[in-house]
Amino acid sequence: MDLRFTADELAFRDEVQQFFRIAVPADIRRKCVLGQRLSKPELQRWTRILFEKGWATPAWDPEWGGTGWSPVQQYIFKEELHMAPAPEPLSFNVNMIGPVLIAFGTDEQKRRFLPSIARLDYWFCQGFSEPGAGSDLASLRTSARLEGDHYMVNGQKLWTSTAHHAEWCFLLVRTDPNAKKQQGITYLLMDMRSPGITVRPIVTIDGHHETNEMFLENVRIPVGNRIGEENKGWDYAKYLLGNERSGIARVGISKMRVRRAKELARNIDAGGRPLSEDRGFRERVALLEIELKALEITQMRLISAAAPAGKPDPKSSILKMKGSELQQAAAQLLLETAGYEAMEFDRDFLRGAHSTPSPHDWALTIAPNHYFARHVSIVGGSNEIQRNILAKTVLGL
Amino acid sequence: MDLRFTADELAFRDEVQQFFRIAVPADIRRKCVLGQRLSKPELQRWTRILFEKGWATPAWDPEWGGTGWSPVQQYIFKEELHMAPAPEPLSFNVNMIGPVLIAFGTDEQKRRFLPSIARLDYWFCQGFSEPGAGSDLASLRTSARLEGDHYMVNGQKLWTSTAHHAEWCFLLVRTDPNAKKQQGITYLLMDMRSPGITVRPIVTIDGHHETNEMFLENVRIPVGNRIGEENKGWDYAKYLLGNERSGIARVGISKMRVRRAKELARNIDAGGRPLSEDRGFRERVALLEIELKALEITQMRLISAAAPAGKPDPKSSILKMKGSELQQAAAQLLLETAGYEAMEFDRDFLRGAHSTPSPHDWALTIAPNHYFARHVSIVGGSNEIQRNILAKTVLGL
Amino acid sequence: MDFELTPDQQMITDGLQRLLAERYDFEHRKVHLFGAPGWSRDMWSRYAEMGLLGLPFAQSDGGLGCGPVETMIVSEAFGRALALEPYIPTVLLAGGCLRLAGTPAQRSDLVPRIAEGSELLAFAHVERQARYDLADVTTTAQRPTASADWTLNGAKSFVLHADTADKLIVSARVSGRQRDRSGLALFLVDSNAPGVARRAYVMQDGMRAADVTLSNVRVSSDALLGTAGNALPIIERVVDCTIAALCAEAVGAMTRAHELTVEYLKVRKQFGAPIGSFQALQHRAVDMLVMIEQARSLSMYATMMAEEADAKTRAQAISAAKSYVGRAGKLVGEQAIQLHGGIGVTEECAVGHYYRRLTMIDILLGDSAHHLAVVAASAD
Amino acid sequence: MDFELTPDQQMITDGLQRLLAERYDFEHRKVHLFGAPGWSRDMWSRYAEMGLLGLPFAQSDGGLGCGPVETMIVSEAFGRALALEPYIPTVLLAGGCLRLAGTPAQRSDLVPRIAEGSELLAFAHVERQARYDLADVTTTAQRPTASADWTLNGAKSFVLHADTADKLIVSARVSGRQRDRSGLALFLVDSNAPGVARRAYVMQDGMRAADVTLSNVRVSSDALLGTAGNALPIIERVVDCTIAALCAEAVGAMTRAHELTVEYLKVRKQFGAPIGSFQALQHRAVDMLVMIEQARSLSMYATMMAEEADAKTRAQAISAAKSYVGRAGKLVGEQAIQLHGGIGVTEECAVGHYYRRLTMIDILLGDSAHHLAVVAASAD
Repeated sequence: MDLRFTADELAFRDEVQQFFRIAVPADIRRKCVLGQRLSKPELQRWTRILFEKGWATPAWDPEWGGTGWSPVQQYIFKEELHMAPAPEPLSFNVNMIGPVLIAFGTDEQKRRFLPSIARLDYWFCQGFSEPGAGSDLASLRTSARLEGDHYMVNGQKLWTSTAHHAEWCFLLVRTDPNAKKQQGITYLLMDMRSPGITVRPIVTIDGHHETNEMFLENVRIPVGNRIGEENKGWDYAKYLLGNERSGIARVGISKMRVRRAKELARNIDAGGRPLSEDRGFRERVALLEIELKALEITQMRLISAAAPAGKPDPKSSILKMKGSELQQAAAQLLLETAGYEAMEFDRDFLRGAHSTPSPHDWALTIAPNHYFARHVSIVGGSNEIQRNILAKTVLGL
Repeated sequence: MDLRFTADELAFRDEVQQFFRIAVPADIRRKCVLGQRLSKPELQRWTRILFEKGWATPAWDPEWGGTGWSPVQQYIFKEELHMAPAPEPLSFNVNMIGPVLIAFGTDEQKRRFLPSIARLDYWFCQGFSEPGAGSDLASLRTSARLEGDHYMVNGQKLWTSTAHHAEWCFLLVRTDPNAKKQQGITYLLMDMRSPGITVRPIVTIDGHHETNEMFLENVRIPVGNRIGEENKGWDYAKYLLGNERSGIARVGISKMRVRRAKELARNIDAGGRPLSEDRGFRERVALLEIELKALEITQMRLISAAAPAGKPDPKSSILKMKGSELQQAAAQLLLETAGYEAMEFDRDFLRGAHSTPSPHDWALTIAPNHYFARHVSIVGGSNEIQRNILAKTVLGL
Repeated sequence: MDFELTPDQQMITDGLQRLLAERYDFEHRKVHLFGAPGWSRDMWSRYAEMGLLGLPFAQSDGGLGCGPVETMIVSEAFGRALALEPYIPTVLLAGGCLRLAGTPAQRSDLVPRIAEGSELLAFAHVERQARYDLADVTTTAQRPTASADWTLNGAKSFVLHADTADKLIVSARVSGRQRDRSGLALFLVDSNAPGVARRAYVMQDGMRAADVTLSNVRVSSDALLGTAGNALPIIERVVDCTIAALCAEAVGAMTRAHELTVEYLKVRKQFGAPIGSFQALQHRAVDMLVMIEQARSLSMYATMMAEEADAKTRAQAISAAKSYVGRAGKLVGEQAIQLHGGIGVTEECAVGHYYRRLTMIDILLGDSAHHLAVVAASAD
Repeated sequence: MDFELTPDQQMITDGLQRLLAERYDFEHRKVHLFGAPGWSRDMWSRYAEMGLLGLPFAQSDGGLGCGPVETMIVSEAFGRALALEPYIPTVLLAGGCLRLAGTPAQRSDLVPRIAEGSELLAFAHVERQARYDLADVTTTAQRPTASADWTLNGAKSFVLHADTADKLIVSARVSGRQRDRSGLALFLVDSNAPGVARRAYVMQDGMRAADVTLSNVRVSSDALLGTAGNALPIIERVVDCTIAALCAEAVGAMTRAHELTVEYLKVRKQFGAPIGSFQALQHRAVDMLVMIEQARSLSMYATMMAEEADAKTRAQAISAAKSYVGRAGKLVGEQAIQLHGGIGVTEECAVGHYYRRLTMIDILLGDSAHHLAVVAASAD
């Protein structure tokens, strides 16, 4: 047992650090530091830089563009990416539809989609949730009726984040209304230019538009865009749950936030002394850093515990739960650090629209990002659902 | 609206304080300060002092020995008693069987029992819980069969605290095995000298013997010792729940613990300075004192919100929950204050057996009392049960 | 000890709650929020008609002569409705300075106009570098001779509702160094006076504010409130009274966010049942309830202590309340969002707005960490 | 990065867990607890046979030459079993001093006898007034000339298992003032030497300890470990290694208390169902699990850092682990009791014993508040 990185792993980390130091464009890095949201062209630009390096999709099967890295290497890569900081590649593409296609797609589908997904030529969004199907996703009702060589799809999706950027959508639909809940669901790929799709923006608590509701009215999807078999879509969707163990805790993001809070606190005066020297502040920082260190190791333990490929490890729910709590706590620490400075609201700055830097820019994204951080304990299976999963699968309750 | 005591209330508080200053025997006060447990003769001695003063049973109907005090006066009395500190009169007698007899007993029962209960000539214990009936008390199975002019009782009771001191026991038994759970239960008074009673000690986590299990084998209880009607016992037992609003939070006990921790901390060296000057310690004290101040006011608000007599206010569950948490937190503060000093275990000292004081006596009860404080969130309806009650009755969930 | 409202207080509560229920629901509020000036002038007139704007001022000055309990009642109702109007700066902050330090002439001039709703004020005190230290003021006020005009120079930040204020009450240093307790003075400054510049912005909770710079702003000697050099104790009293009101506002906001959450738990169905039937969520809602009741108690405590004469006793009670209520507000807001699930993080859902306001309330006039440290430092 | 045990380590784990499962269940333990000397001499011999008592000592001295990982494994197993034997004082504390500062003669004399189980040691360092300050020592060691005997005077408290120890390693001040970092020395003292008095007692968790007074205790110059005056860095290293082991012990205890609780949730029925079917209790059990896994990670972290050469880096990691694990142990213990209900607060129920041990572990060598303050003070 040795928790230290091996010499090889350290060398790999240096290589990754070095790459991020050079490869992240200055304007993009600045947006990351300031907590601003990236535009579609910016994320495309960055994804293509990664793609050129061969690092756009490390976890994929090497045959389809993966790097063949060990779990530890993949972990190092994500950590360093978050800490650089550099933008995270589009999760819908890299972590979700890519792996599903690789596992269940036909060769033709793989050839057609995977390179474009990796380069972000195709931007995918996710059409899973519905107004009545949130935590209880399997109760979804969007229907698809087979008519000749295409499905006719009708229904309403919710939380289709980045649908307004997307060229494609991976979609769960109900093809057998009489089957048991989890059965009768089919997994389709939908061209977002198809007639019958209406995307309506939903502005979130941070004042930003990133997610949407999506109405589907007689949308035609060719049978050839179906993943796997009809009525087996739930299995393909579930394949992802708990499979994405490295990076799910997003420790790097929390660490970066804490680091930034500490840096800022050095220049913030609290009653005649730097805030960074205040015992209370230091103890709150320490509590967070200790929990982050613990989670980092917990994550490594779970990653390195060899699990059969494709078999979700229920303990990854721990990473999701604890990781989201710590992301929120770190966002709160930043907010506490900023104090009054965080009160000003500037929607345009969050989008990265301002070009002339001001000395108080640094605080403008702190509150919105802190508000928006509430979503991390809700999306992808709320923390309550994660607790249900752990109680059942790990504790046998 | 005015949260301050009126001049009359202040005068009453002075009178009560003055009384406690003079009336609590020095040996008994010392045991209270040191957190030692009282013996039966000691509690009897103190109860009789209160009885002589007319203050042994303030909340009772004045006709039967109550003082007629306002809720605020009763609250002041309990607070000052805890803060004196003076021993709390036996709750089974004063808060439980007394009020039940006054509300539901026959005149003969009242005359026979109430004076002896008030003077602690009769020490009552409670025979409610059973091995299979804890949180789900209504599932109790101890049976009572009417045979002529007496009930024949068989079964097993658990958590019959102080049964080894008691002359009497108030007992819930099942008289109708076919009725619905809460129906078919009868409330009896049992002479502890009756043949067929076996009391076996249970030592608790503090190393002390205060509670017991009790086996009942063909115990005969005269029908005249039944409270109210047969099969209505659940109503009488429930009458108490939520009815005892003043004092249920035991804020005075927590305040006394915090006060003691602060006093001790002044003389404890932490790295060259008194612990009492340590910022972390002071913040933990402050957090507790703020919550206690809040609970004190919450309690007063609930007390003064006029509720029909005998009608339990479900919000008193808040007092029970929060009060128990704060008692535990205050016990933890004392433990933290004592540090190493709390490590020595001395069962005899906890019982008050040592006669020669030592300079380190002060720490000997801190850990056992801290351990034992875990029980306050379990007894009398666990905090989980209190949350269920609040969810149902107050929130309508 | 008495928790009853007087008939007059009950009348204020009932009247205001009725008004807000009728005219300040979520949709009305949205109209005010996105319109100019970011709040409702119509509501402001109605508050004036109800007497709310003159509430704390002496009757002899044209006010109603009410105390902290009335302010608490009003603030709690505003908290429930997430009212956007400039009540805190006009009536409590600047109004408080005027009430406690204004000359008779200043009071008789301004109070009637505040009360009738025709004069808006803001309190330009906090400076960027000061964080929560009320004594940290670098803005200067100088005059060549004792009878000459004052000249003000400096920069004030986060001045609530300064964008629409007719007049500012500005704190400035007439002597001493940056964080000295003595040497401060308060001045009444016309918002449009030469040398006053305002950069207006929206705050995270939709309320309005501005940064104010003062460049050689000249005011005559009768613009001074109270005695030059001794303003800090006045500022502290005003801030303490306002904190008590903020606590009440937070309690109102928490209570409403909790009600909305419990209602949602009853109607939202997943897995074939209302999610309020799941015990873990029930207990969470109960924990919110307990926290709110505790916060309500401390809000009452702060109210009772808001006019306590002994500054140390008062400050300690106020800090105790703010530290708890600030934290509780955040926790309750967070759980309200969590129990709403995805919809809770959208702008269309009310709970997010409560959370944003509760977050700003925690920061305003010192966050919970700051006030806990104050209590810890000053406790016996 | 590698979380696998080596085959040797796996052998130790398997062997010890089997031994404890067979011979150290709750009933066996009760016999040891209430008998003399409060632990099992038979088990001690078995530990010796397995090599556990010589684990951390150099092979050249008669030990096994193992490192912190092996100590972690053993400590975790002891934590699961709530083993009562004097492993910490003999092998880790006094043994650690001997290992790091003992002369070759001292080591070759004592290590083989420790390893075979025939020699028990205790570490008499903490004094009542010191609380958690390792430098705070008032016990003195004096000698008239450089070659003369030392004379020790002072009082040591909370000396783990000093009641049965054959020898004590005593820290004493040869120079400097009460809390000076320099001026400490370590001495090997026979427990029965003239002038050594022990007041033995049981601790809250059933473990044994004694207060030790030293009145003109004379020891020869070869009783000195290491160099006189420079003992504090040694003591700190020994304490840090022991804290890592305490963290592992706590993780073992927490894990077992959690297992017992989950088992109980499955069998205890109320309201016609196993109480483990109630969602609020399920989620509580999950929160315990998460806390234990986090504690386990930090226990590993402490283990890895236990022999870190840079004292500041090491101390910070150790304090980080202890502050989390100490607190987590208490919280897990409390929830284990709460979920057991009434039975949880009885002496017949195992969880209470775990809670008592976890509470003592939090206190031993500095509680969570102390270690958090250390981390906060020393972090960059």
